[in-house]
Parts: sequence; C-alpha cells; structure tokens
Amino acid sequence: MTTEHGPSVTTTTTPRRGTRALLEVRDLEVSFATDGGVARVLDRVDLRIGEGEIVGLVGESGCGKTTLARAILGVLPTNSARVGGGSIHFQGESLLDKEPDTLAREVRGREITFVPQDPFGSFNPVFTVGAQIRDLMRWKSPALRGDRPPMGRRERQRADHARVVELLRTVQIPQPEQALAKYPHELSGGQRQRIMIAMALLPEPKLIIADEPTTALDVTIQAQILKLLRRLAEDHGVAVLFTTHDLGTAYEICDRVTVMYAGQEMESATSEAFFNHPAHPYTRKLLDSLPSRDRGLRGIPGEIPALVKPPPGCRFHPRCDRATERCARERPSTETLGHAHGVRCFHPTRPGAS
Amino acid sequence: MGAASNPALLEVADLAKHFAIRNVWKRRVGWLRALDGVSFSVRRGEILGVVGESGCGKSTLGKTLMGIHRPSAGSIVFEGNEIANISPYESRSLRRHLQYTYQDPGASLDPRWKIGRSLHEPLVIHTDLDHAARDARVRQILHAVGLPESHLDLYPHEVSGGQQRRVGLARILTLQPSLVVLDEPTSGLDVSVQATILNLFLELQKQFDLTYLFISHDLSVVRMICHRVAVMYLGRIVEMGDTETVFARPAHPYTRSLLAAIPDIGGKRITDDFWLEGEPPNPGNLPSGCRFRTRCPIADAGCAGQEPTLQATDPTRSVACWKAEATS
Amino acid sequence: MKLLVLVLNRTFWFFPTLLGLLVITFTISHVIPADPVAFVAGDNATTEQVEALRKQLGLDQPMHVQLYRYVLGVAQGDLGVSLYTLRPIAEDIASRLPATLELTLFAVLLSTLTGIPLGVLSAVHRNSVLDHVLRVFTVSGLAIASFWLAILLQLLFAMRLGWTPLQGRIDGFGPDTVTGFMIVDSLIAWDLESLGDALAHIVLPALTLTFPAMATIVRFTRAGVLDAINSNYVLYEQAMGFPRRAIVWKYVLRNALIGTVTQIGLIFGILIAGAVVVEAVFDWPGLGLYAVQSILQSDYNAIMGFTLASGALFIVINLLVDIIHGFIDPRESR
Amino acid sequence: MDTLRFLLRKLVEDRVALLGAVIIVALVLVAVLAPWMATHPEDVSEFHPQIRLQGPSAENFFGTDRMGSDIYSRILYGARITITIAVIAIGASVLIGVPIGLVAGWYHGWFSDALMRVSDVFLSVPQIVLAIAIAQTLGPSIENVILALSATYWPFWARLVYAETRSLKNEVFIEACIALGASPLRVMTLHVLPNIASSLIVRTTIGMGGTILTAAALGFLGLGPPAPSPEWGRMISESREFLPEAWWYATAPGLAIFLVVMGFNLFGDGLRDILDPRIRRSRRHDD
Repeated sequence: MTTEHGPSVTTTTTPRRGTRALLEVRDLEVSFATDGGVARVLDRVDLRIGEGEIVGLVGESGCGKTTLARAILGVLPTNSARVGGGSIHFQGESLLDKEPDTLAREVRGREITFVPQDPFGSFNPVFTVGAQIRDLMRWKSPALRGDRPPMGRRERQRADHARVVELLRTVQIPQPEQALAKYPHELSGGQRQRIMIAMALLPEPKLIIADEPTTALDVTIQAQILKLLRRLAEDHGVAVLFTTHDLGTAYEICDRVTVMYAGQEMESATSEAFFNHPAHPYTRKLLDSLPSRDRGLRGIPGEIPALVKPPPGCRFHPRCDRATERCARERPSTETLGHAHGVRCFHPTRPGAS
Repeated sequence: MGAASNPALLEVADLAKHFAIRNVWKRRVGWLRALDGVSFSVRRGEILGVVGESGCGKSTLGKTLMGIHRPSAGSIVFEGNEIANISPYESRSLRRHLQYTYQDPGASLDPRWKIGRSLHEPLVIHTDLDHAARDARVRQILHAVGLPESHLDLYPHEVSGGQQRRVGLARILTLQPSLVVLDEPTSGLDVSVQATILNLFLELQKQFDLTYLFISHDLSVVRMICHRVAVMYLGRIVEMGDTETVFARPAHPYTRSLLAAIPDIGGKRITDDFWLEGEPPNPGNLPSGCRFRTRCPIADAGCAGQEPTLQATDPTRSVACWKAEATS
Repeated sequence: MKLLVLVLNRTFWFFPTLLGLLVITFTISHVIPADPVAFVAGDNATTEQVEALRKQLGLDQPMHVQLYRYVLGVAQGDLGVSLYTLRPIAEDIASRLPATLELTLFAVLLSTLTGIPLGVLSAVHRNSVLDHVLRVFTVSGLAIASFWLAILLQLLFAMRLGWTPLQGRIDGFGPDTVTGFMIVDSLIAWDLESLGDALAHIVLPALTLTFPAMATIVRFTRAGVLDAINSNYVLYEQAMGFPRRAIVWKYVLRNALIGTVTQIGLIFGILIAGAVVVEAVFDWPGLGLYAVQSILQSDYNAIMGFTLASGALFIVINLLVDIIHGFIDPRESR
Repeated sequence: MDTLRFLLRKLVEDRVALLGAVIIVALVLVAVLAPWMATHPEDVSEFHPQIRLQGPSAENFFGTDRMGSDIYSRILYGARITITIAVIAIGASVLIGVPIGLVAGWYHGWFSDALMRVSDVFLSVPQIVLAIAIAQTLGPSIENVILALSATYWPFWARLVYAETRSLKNEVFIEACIALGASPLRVMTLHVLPNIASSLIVRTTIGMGGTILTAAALGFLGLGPPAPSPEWGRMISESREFLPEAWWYATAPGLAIFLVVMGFNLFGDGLRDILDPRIRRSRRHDD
C-alpha cells in the first residue's frame, strides 16, 4: 500500500477536536430540472463535520460538491433545484426545517459563512470593499449576538471597525484602511481572496464553507492562501468545509477528506487513512491518476456519467474493475473500516490486505 | 533524453512583445512588457516545457510564435526560415508545419460548424486536395486521436471536454506539423481524464514524429512529460535546463518557490513550509534590476542594479540570477 | 481625475460631431436640387425679384462659400433666417425650447419613477401575473404610434370626458416668465391657478410620451436585474445572509441601473422624436410644433435649424449620460 | 435545413412569437391579395362624396372617410405601401450598414475610425428628425420616404455589426482561424458573418417595426406619399378634423399600424429568445 502511494503520511496534528458533530448531513437528495430531464445531483449523500475540523470535500467536475455546499448554506437555485429528502443538522438543529428568513438572518453569515470560488466576480463591482464589509457588519456583527453585552450604535461601529482593520492585517493586507477605500477591480485576485477570508471570519462563525477557494489562483498565491486559511481556522477554532477537485490541496489542509463521485459520496476518512490506506476503488484510482514519475500516467477509463440518466446502484460501477452484478443493482451502505473511516463499497480494500 | 544532439527545429532569439499602455486619450503612457527578450531553441523530437504563473508571458510567447501578435523585437526561425513579422496568412506555406493547440479547444472551433467541416478547413487553406482526398486524411487522423467517425457530424458543444481536446489535436494534425505548441493542454481537465490525454500526446508524438512546445502552469505534469523546461517570470526566462536537473536542484529562488508551492501528497505540507511572500509586481511597472528581487528572500542591494541574464551553471542548465552561484 | 479626463474626452468629440451633422444638413438642403428661392418668392415674382432675394439670402455664392458662411454663422449662434417669416431661426428656436424641455423632462421623470421599480418587480417576480401584464404593456408601448395614442387620449379624456383641455400649453396669460417652464414659473409666482392649469395641459402629451419611454425603461431594468441576480456576487451576498430586500434594492439595482442609464440617451431619442408629432397633435408650442409648421410652409432653413438644434440637444444629453455613467460605474475607464 | 426545422419547432412552442409570425404572414397575404380581398378596390382613387363619413356597416366594414371612400379597402391597399417602404428601406440599410460595420470592425486604423465617426454623426440625431429633413427637401413620395429612411437607418446596422465583429475577433475560434493561415476574407465571410447572423436577424425584425412607425409618422406629418394614397399615417392625420364624431376614421389605420408593429416586435423578441442563448463562451484574457 504505502509503497504504491509514496511515503507514509504522518499527521503531526492528531485528529484535533472534531469529536462532537457540528454538522451532519444524512441521505441528502437534491435534484435539478434540466433541459434533458431531472438530474439527481446528490443521491443520498452523508457528510459529517466535527467542531473545529477541516473537512475536504473532494471530487471531479459534476460530482456534486458545490451543490452540497450550496445545499448546506440553503442557497440552491430556487427555480431549478429541489431537495428530495434527507436531513441537514447544524448544532443539533435541522436546517431544512427552518424558515428561509430565519436561515438568512440567524444562520447564514453568522453561524456559517462562505468563501467563494471566484474572488473576481463575488465582490459587487460597483461598491467599495469597505462599503460591502460595513454592510456585512451592520447585519452580522458579532456584537449583535444575543449573548453579548448590548452596545450603542456608535460604540458598536467603532468596535467593528477596529475588528475589521485588525482582521485585514491578520490576512496580510498591508494597508487595511486604503484597501477598504478601493473598488474590487483595483485589487489583485490574491488580495480579494484574503479579504473574502477575513469577511468569512468577521461574524465569528462556527463553520466556514470554502468552495474551491484557490482554484482561480496561481500556485504560489494558492500556497499562501492555504497556509493562511489553515492557521486562521486553527486560531479561531472554526470548522471548515473545503471543497476542491485537487487531491493535493486537500492533503495540504484537511483533517478529514470525503470523496464524491457523480453525486454519491464514496469514502470518508482522516487524511492519514485517506491518503495512506484508501479503501474505495475510486479513491485508489483517483490517487493513481495523479502524475507521478513512479507510476507513469494512469487515467481512469470511461467518462463521468450524465446525471440525467446515471448508472443504477453504485454510480462508479461501469468504470470499476472490481464491480460485480450486485454493484449495478444496489447502492452500498457505509461500511466502517476503522476509526471514522467509512466507505460505500461492496468490495473495499480492507486494512491489512494488499 | 536522447534529443540533445538533434538540430534545432525552432530558434527564438531576443523575442520581445511589448503592449502599449494607453490613457483615455489613446496616448501611450508606458509599455507592458509581456515578453522581454526571450531566447531558446527547440530541438527536433523533444518536448520543451514552458512554465510560469499567470502574467508571466507564456501564452503571449505561444501567440507571438504563431503570428497572432507581431513581435516588438527579435527573431523566430522555424525550419530555417525567418517567420517573425509576417502575418500567418502571408507566411502560411512557411508555417504549415508549425501548429498551435488552444487551452480550450472547444472554443477554438466555430460553434456553428460541424466538427467534420472544421477538420477539413486547414486542408482547404493549405492544400489543393479535393474533397475525397481531404476526407480520407481527416478520417485517418480522427482514428489516430481515438474518435469515432460519427463525431464528424456533431457540433463542438455536443462532445465532452476530453473529446474536444482530441478534435483540437486532429484539426492541426491533418497538416502533418513538425512542431506543435500545446498551450495549457490539460487545464480544466479532471485528473482521471488528464492522464489519458497526456498519454495520447506521447503516442501521437511517436506516431507522427512530433516536437512539442508544452506551455503549462502545472509543474507536476511538466515534470512527467518534458525533456527540458524553461521557467518564466514576468516576461523573461529565469531558469532553463533539463527537467531532471531543474526539478531536483532548482537554482533560481523563483523556481524553488514554485516547486515548494506544489502540493506534494505524502511530502512536507506547504501549510507548514511555504515561504514566498507577496504577489508579482505590476508588469507595466517593473522594478529595476532583477524583476524578482521584490519578492526574493535572498536579494540584496546588488540585485537592484543590472538585470541578470541567463548564464550556464552546469552543462544542462542555465539561470538568470546574481546569486545562483551561492545557492545552487 | 479619471472622470474629469472622461468628461473632457467626451466634450472634445462634441464639436466634430456637431460639425459633421452640420455638413450633413447643409448637404441635404443645398446639394439636392430644389430652388427654395423660387418657392419663397412665389409664382408671380419677376426674375429680378428672385435674383435679388437669392442675393439677399446668400444663395448666389458658390457652394463652399455658402457652407463656410453657414458654419461661421452657426458658430456665432446664427442659424440663418426663416424663408417664410424672414425672422432669425435661432431666436424662434430659443423661444420654443423651454416648452419642449418641460414636456420631455416631465415625461422622463414620470417614466423613470414608474419604470425602474416596475422593471425590478417584474424581474424579481419573473413569470408572475405582474410580469406578464408588464410584458404586454411594454410590447404595446413600443408598437403604438405616438400620434395615434395622442389622438386616442384626446378623444377620450378631452373630448368625451372633458377632464383635460384639448390642446395648448395654458389658458390665459400664465405666470411671469422666469425659467420658461410653466410649472416652475407658476410655483415661483405661487400662482396655483396657473399651476393647476399648466398641469392639466401637460398631462396628456406627457402621458403619450411616457408610454414608449417607460416601456423601454421597464425592459432594460428588467433585463439588467435578471443579469445581476444570476451573478456570483448575488450568490455570495445570499450565502452570507444579507437581507433579501437589501440585495435587490441596493446591490442588484445599482448594477442594473448602469445598464438602464446608458439607455437614457435612447429614451431621449424616443422622446424628441415623439415630441415632433405629439406637439403637433396637442398644439404644444415647442420645437416639434415649429418643425411641423416649417414643414407645411416648406421652410427649409427652419427645418435645418431644427435638425441642428435637436442634434445638439441630443448630443449634450448623451454627454450627460456618459458622465452620470462614469459616476455610478467605478469600472468605467474608456 | 436542420436549423430551419429547429426554428419552426421552437416557434410553435413559443406562442407569443408564433402570434407575431402569424401577424406578419397575414400582413404579407393582405398586401398580395388586396385586390381580391378589398370590397371596394376602386376606392383607392375614387371618391363618393355623397356617402362621406359613414360609420361602420355591412357595406363599409370600417366606415368611410372624408371622401366617402371605403376605409377597409384603403387599409388593405395601405399594407402594400407599408410593406414596400419597410422592406426596401431596411434592405438598403442592411446592405449599406453590414459591409461598413464588418470592415470597420475587422481592421484597426484611421479608416475604421472614420467610418464609425460618420455613423456616429448620423446617430447623433433622433432618426425621425433627420428623416424629416431629408423627406422634406426631396418632396413627398414613397421613393423619397424610402430614401430618407435608408439614409438614416444604415448606421444602426453598421454599429451593430461593428460591435459584434470586434467582440468576435476576441473569440478563440476566430483567432485559431487566423493562426491557421486563413485569409481575412475567408474569416469574415465564413466565420464572422454566420456567427453574427442571428443577432442581425433579430435586430432587423425589430427594426422593421421601428421603421414602419417612423414611416407612418412621416405620413402623418404630410411627408409620405401624397393624397389620395391610402398610407396609414396620412389617413390618421386626415381623420383629426372629424373627431370626435367620426371615431372609426382614426381607429382602423391606427390599429393596423399597432398590429403590424406588434407582430414584428413579438416575432423579433421570440427570435431573440430562440437564437441568442447560443453557445456563448466566456472570453479568456491573455495570461
């Protein structure tokens, strides 16, 4: 095993915190109405994020990771998407049962915040960065929380401003006051993403959902942002759901990784187990397809299925060399292989076997 | 890599492309030096990688080679003929064997033309073959890139991203090129498809005797398939040499930071280890001397004076850095 | 600074464009063979009389001299004399300009104040009853001939119901002229009777003009809002739990308005064009009525003066639109 | 052929656009069949003062006008004038505007700038104003209305084609053709024109509506074809003296204009929905 996937991963940080569940997604189903018919983009998906844990949600294009992120936030496109079943519990409360207004007021931007994929288009182009942050604080300032001592408006604004400037310094914006006066197009992509991260931290959330936050950036900037995100998440004790198509980035910052394929989650494990002892055939093939001098170039034959007419059973079975008739008939339930290592496969690689 | 002794197929010397920066009066207020004195040669049969981050000029390089941009200075000699400063239309006979594939090959096909017609077009422009002869050639190439003939009757948007790349390749292969510029040929592809496409490049290289100029930001891919590599930063080559040498013992601090930024599963985490700070300066307003010095951890006062040029540090590699001796 | 440069750049193009327009109108009126002098002099004028008149009007000179004089004249604010009344055209136009401006501005105000919110609502409630009603409304607004609508309104409100005056700008003498705008002047003089009278007179012609202008505004605002709603920044604002009302009426609207503002030039084009026929129907003493009277009198010079004046007005309005655009869109850098 | 069938199928799905198409087809039919459909075809030039200003009846569907002519028959013949003016004027504008826009959009330099400046000058006046000036100088006739409209409307197409060509020049597939060594003529005719055709068709359809309105306004102002021509704008203008009693006099031609313009606008809108969501790609900027 380890010989095949490079040197063993040694996690210096033993699974931190993460023992109590912060977010639990169970059997979530989401469908989209498309021109070609109804596409079931999420097919009974499970996901768990512990407190203060950085969870990587990994998968190739069309696997549903962005849809899952948007479903948790409650911002699926209203006219085409429909939640068909399952549950999302955050701190023990069901998010799907909350009124949309309550969700927007009390959860989004307060308990759960968001770092977008596209730092270029996600700022409103006609307002200064400062104006957008001021609005965020007007509605989401931590000073507005019920458990904080009440403050006058002036006093609160002063405290908020100080907090904004301090956080911008923390994300390495050298001159925060000047940056606030600028329009988004006057800042570089890296700077914009740093400010997005600061904005995600401003309301003192419990969970940040970062949807491919480094995909649009160059590798050196990506490295800086990943480093920053990891440090800040640890300092602030905030959990992060980090979606990415790049296994390498997931390796860099995640405590745990869940991999998805064509709308189904396949495997979920600690980073150490995931990269050292992948159990699902898809995970193994995905890791093998990374360019490497030792292995040469190995792709996965076949193509990602169309979600309008997905293969029955395990959606990976047409491309899987371990697939049996049963795989085409039913979807495997989660099998627990070791410490928090779940895999949805009838024929996983079991620990010890090789 | 066995290609070292082969003659040069493409010789590029001091190539520059400066875009004018204009104010609202359309008066020039400065130059954006997208390409600032680039020299290299590509030997027959090799794969030369060009790597760098956005804004480093690697795409401008590809487009200047193809004649889409007119070079501001320098020369491009392909198969012994000077082709700089001649429009692609006027020099089409000289350029027939120099072809270019786009980052997004789907977008390089006319959305209103069926794939078959697009595949015929290069032959219509460059040859006098009749329809039947062209068709035979197109079908042969289609087979070589692993596409079914039924694709001839489809529109570009009806095939997947991986297949669009195959179509893009087929389109230029009909002309039997000797040198193919591959511009970001794997960006936007899923890893499971990427390996398949890269294998196809390697197979086609053998089958059609091709030479590649492989422009990419993905260092792990470049490392896999390129014989030599040129690292660009803000319009200049800062390091060039055999892939093995450059990746194993990078001499330029920028190359080192690039390599350190690539996630390495099982290796050291960049979140613990990465040191490069700041972002590239505005290419319209470059620092004096070495253009990397504003971000360089080992720069000193000397670096602000003269701009370093490429100097050979060992037989297989050269570096543009005043402090290369001290660090390699 | 950037904005200042922009304004200067736009202003710079004002004069060449106007000169180009001048050349076009001159060409139309002089190169096309028709002898205005013979027409003006009448059928029983002697050859000497015609030649004398020709000399008086400067039409005996070679073409390029005439053009040179014309340009020189326009530069000094002289648009020549009416072939019919022999009065200076520039004075005629200046005295009629306020009436047209009052009418068109009133219509612009009416159409933006109603059109923008309706456009936003129909985008936000896409495919609702309101949206469908507005679609019918906008399509008909752009399909109806304004002179016909004017007649229909007259027929209903003035002739049948008698709620408004049939035509004209005011009954009696009206307030003392200060700005030339009846409504403003009667407010200045605090003459409420005149104010009511002025409003009663303006309502029908203004409504006629408002209909197509408002249809245009609703369309563009709706399209702009839909564009903005599908953008990534709205997704971000939703994901961060910004209040829905603020997202629509602050963030989205500001972006959508950039598109709408660029269309105000177009809308003024609709209004000025509409004013020609609408003023004729309502006997509104503005530029349009002047143009129509000149047409009936075959007064070439006056028509050219009118063309030039409305061209200049239109160019100025587009200049203002560009400047406003520069203000509300920080990305503007052309 | 495929495209045509696709278009027809989409059209049947979009009821509103279909309604537009039906109106346009009806207009053409009416214009062609006017001599057979008219109850009093001779009334285009003949008068019957003894039955002037009669209300609608079985004999005169839309009543009679001030000369006692049958308004229904005159409206049918008016359709011929409307169609002639709109088709020829728009056709000429397209023929002038499209090549100018294409050349100015493809090449950079003073010549392109000059072409666009000239069209800007034409666009700096509301169209009807310039059309009034031209039509007035030339004298009232169908030909002159057509001339006035063509002279004022071509810059619209020049502008549209110019803008579309400029943006297409940034498209990767056009660049790929240039890199392949295709001649400018080849790229312009085989790649650029077909790709702007759909927006051109949409604008032309909607432009028809606008042109018909302007032509009617010229007629209303007495600048159209002279009496006794059954031009719709002129008929409305004639009716004004006899309001409010002869309400039918203005109603029929006004409704005719409204319906026809509505037809073109609805059809154009529908075409836009069908043709525009084509496979548009985001433009990539140079790295």
